[in-house]
Amino acid sequence: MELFPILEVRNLTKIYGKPCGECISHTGPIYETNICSRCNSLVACADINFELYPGEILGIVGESGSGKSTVIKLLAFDVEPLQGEYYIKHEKIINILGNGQKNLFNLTPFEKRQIRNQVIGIVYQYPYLGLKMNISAGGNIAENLLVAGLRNLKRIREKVLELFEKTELPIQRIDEPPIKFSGGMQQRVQIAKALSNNPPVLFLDEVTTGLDVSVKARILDLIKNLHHDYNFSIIIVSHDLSIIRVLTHRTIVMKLGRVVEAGLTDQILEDPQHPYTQLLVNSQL
Amino acid sequence: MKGYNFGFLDEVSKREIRRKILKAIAIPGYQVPFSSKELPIPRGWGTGGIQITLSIIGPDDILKVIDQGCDESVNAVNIKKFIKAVTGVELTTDTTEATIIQTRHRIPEESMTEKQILVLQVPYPEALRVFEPSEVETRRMHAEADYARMWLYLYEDIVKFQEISIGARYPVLVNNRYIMDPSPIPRWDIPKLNMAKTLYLFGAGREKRIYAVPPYTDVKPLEFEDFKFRVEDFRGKCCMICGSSDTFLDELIDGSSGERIYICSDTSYCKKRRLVRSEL
Amino acid sequence: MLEVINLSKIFYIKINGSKEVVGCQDINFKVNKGEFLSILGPSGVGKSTILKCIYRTYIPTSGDIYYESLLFGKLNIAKISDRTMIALREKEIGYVSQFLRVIPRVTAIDLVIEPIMKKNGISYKEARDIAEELLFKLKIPKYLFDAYPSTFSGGEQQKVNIARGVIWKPRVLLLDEPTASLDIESTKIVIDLLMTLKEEGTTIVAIFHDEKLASLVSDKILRISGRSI
Amino acid sequence: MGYEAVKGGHEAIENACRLFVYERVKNVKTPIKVEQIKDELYLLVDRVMSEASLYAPQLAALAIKQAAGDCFEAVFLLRAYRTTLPRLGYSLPIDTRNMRVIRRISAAFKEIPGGQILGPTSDYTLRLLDFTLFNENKKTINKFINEFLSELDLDVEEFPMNFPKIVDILRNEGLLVENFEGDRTFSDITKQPIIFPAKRCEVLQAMSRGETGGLLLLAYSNMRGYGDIHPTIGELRVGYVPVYIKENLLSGEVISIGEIKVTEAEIIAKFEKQEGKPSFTLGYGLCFGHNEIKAISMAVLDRAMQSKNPQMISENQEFVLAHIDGVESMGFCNHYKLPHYVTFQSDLDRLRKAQKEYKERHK
Repeated sequence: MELFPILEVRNLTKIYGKPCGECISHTGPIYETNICSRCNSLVACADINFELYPGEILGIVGESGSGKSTVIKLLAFDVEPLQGEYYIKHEKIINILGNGQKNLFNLTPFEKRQIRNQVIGIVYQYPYLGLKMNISAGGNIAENLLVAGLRNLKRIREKVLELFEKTELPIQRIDEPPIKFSGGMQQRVQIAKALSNNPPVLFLDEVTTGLDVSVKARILDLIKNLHHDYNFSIIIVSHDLSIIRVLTHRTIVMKLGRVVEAGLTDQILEDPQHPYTQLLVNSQL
Repeated sequence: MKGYNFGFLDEVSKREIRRKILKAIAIPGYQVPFSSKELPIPRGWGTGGIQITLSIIGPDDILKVIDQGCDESVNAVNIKKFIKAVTGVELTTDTTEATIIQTRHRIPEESMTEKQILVLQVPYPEALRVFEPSEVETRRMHAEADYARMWLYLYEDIVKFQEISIGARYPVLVNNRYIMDPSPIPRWDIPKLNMAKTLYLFGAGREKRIYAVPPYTDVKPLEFEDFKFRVEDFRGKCCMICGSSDTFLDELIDGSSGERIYICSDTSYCKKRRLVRSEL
Repeated sequence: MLEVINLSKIFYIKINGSKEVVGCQDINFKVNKGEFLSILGPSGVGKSTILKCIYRTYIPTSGDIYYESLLFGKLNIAKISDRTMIALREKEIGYVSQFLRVIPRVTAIDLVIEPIMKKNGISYKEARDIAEELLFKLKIPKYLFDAYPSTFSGGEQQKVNIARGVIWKPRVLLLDEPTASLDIESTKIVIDLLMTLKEEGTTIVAIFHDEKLASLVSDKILRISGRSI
Repeated sequence: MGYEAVKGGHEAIENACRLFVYERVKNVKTPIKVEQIKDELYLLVDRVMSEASLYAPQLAALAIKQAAGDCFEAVFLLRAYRTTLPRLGYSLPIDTRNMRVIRRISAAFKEIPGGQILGPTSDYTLRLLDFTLFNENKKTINKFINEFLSELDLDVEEFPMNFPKIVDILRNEGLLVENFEGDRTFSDITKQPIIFPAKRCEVLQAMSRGETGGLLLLAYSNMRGYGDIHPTIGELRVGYVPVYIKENLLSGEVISIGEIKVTEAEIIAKFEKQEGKPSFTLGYGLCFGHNEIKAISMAVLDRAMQSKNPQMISENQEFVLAHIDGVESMGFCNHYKLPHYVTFQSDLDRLRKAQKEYKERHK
């Protein structure tokens, strides 16, 4: 039983605009706003702390504007934080950065890209954020292998086919661009791409939002099966409590850029402590 | 030419270009921005190469200018005329005699020495431009050696055509660091860049970039382990004039018979060989 | 094995003003290894609350829940970290709720396989054999194995739920009215399964509404009468 | 054997150059004087000076003559000449508040302090071909001038020396914000290449020497709907501004070296919420000579490129600046006429191989 986290986040803060220094103390659920009244900056998230354990699925819930997607964007290095620490413990990190704990936010762009490629898989809500819609689906997946330095076409092709099978994509469409695919299939291509270098950590940002109920169920099933096969750790961001309920072990509840509650998922849903969580759970049941 | 400085450009401009050349040599394959003056020759007609040549040329230099391998091509003639007028240097068509060779789209067939400099005219200095239009983005890619999309481009080509569609200006990796556009030379000339004795300078006037491959630098065409780089295939063909079967050939359609015929692209080399043959 | 001391759970509802609801109050009991404890009492008296506190779906308001863990030694469930609780759930403590709540579009057999693979790390083939045998025992028709439980009757769903709870042979099994929606024949099968599990060493805490059934299977019975507000 | 490939040739080239001259003069009875071009085709001269970024009416007129009226070619000639001139120094920034105005209008207000000055413009003419110009001569010209001037009621005393700026009024009321983030230091784009993202001074320099048609095309795309800045012309002024230089670097003594004609456009765009209260935003255009279309297009593009979230090409700084230089674009367009045998041969080789692969796969 692993009791040490694979991923740790400390004091993570992201502010859009020029912060005045008092933004954090003038925003949040207590003030019922995430916009600083003094300087108009948007406090997307502030003082976020959490851990992710090996093999664990962690949910982040909240309404739009809660900052949950910002957290994922920060962890995927898509945007830069104002401050914060970010650690991942894994042999692949040692391969890239050597021994010793390093705050991943302080790495060079080159190192960050290696980590994105080797250690982190990400699936976005909108497929166009994760895929090049006019490049073949196979090529999209191959890109990650090319970043990893694979230069053997036959092996790249084999690996792409394997990922197609794993994610239940039709192999005969491997050379078609994702723009021709259905929404559900586009998400599968994103998932296949995210898995291409066997990352120990996977981020899923609202991956089933906007999909039909039956398509959504099959994607969730796929995620669950893949989680079982690969045993990676997952962070799932969603506003949909039913997804959080069936997939995650633990859940973090965010509102206006702050964590208001964290706990076991069934506890969050059945014995919510914070008034906001109670409201959220009640309005969705 | 009366009323103009030696080498047309003023000394301050020349000094700037020489500084940029030194920087380019120090960072092989890296594109150094330079201010790029207007010349009496249009943008896109070799103004980058001309500015380099004018900045490094001295009265004792011997200049050869070729276009598509040919000393008599319109562009080559024009440029020669201009440089001669503003410097008075000696001109030659013999590759081995020249101290500076300015060229468009070819590297001469004859091997060159440490004492020579080859100046290439470059229309598109950015190898990554084929898939990324933004300069900000391509500069970032170079800075971070983020070349996956270049490889992806090759992968997609092979998937689509079972062949890489890039004919000339085939991308190369210089000194294991920068991906570089070798200018639109045929793939035939790419191996000549690797561990060459000669300094290669690349000038893009319209795009305002200078870059270099210093002597004895590692230059590798991008290739997959199981899909190797290949040069143009002239198997079974030879030059109609000199009989050469180991040079880059121009394909022509014979006016009277309509047949395909081939002749050397490097005209001065072709002439030399013909002479040697006739002497034998 | 499991000792509950002065356990109380009060829900503080903070929507539209605050409200307090008592879940359970001053609960005390002790179960030894391999014992079967039944909880009886009228509905609404907080029986489920006790199980959910032990399973940590509810955070106890006061009191202690001591448990002798194989992994961690003796600990107080009321105080442990979420992470430790997840470990206990995966390796030691099982819980069978009144209703099956799972991802739609996962087949019955895969649902049953899931917990055993999580605990034992055996292959899918091995797990499937064990699961099929169990579903046979529960008299679920074979053609339903690869169907989605959301299309099943209430009784069949409950059997799948119970199969998920017993297949991995947890050290402690918490059951919330496991036989409520079952007919007599099915109830008998389930009780047999539980008795086998108990013989193999599992400690069981179950809620029943049927006193006769409870007295038939239990070593101990905890009666809860009412609660003060 | 005996085949000789046709390749360029010195003589052919020489003849082509001479033919170009011949073509221009072969039917000429009275050659146009450079002076005439300068005076009568002054708008073309202005345009050539502006795009060549050299204020030299005489030389611009010469270039127009030499280029047989091809505007691109004339600009190119003047630019190529410009490059041989040493830069002796920089003038002080010109101040258009001191402009000797010949035309000045605002579309934003009906009445403006100082009044609308329509000045010389073809804007309000009926575009009917004037056949009398076939027979224009010194006599008809003098007649027109005398009549025109005698009918005018000129009161030089009353004519103000300078006019307040409309945008200053908006500025003072706090209706207009100019919130330029980033580097405001000066650099000379003819001395240092632009590195993107470009500084604002570089953006304005590049546009000021941009090709009028190119600027108009991009600005028009924004005006039409590929963009949403919805410009209003706050003020357009044309006139002469004095150019000063610091004569003595130590004492800082400033002298005037003459005046130049410029067109300046200030366009006011849709308001935007920038850090707090919503305000109008400004786009700025200024070019040599009288060229209103260029100044307005430049101002529209200046504003478009300040867009916080560029979506359209006219808002994309790199796109706009990389494609508006006439000398660069015409040169590159023309270079495709140069031989490309080698590259084409290389492409042929690829295509043949790919076709062969295709045939094998689709047997």
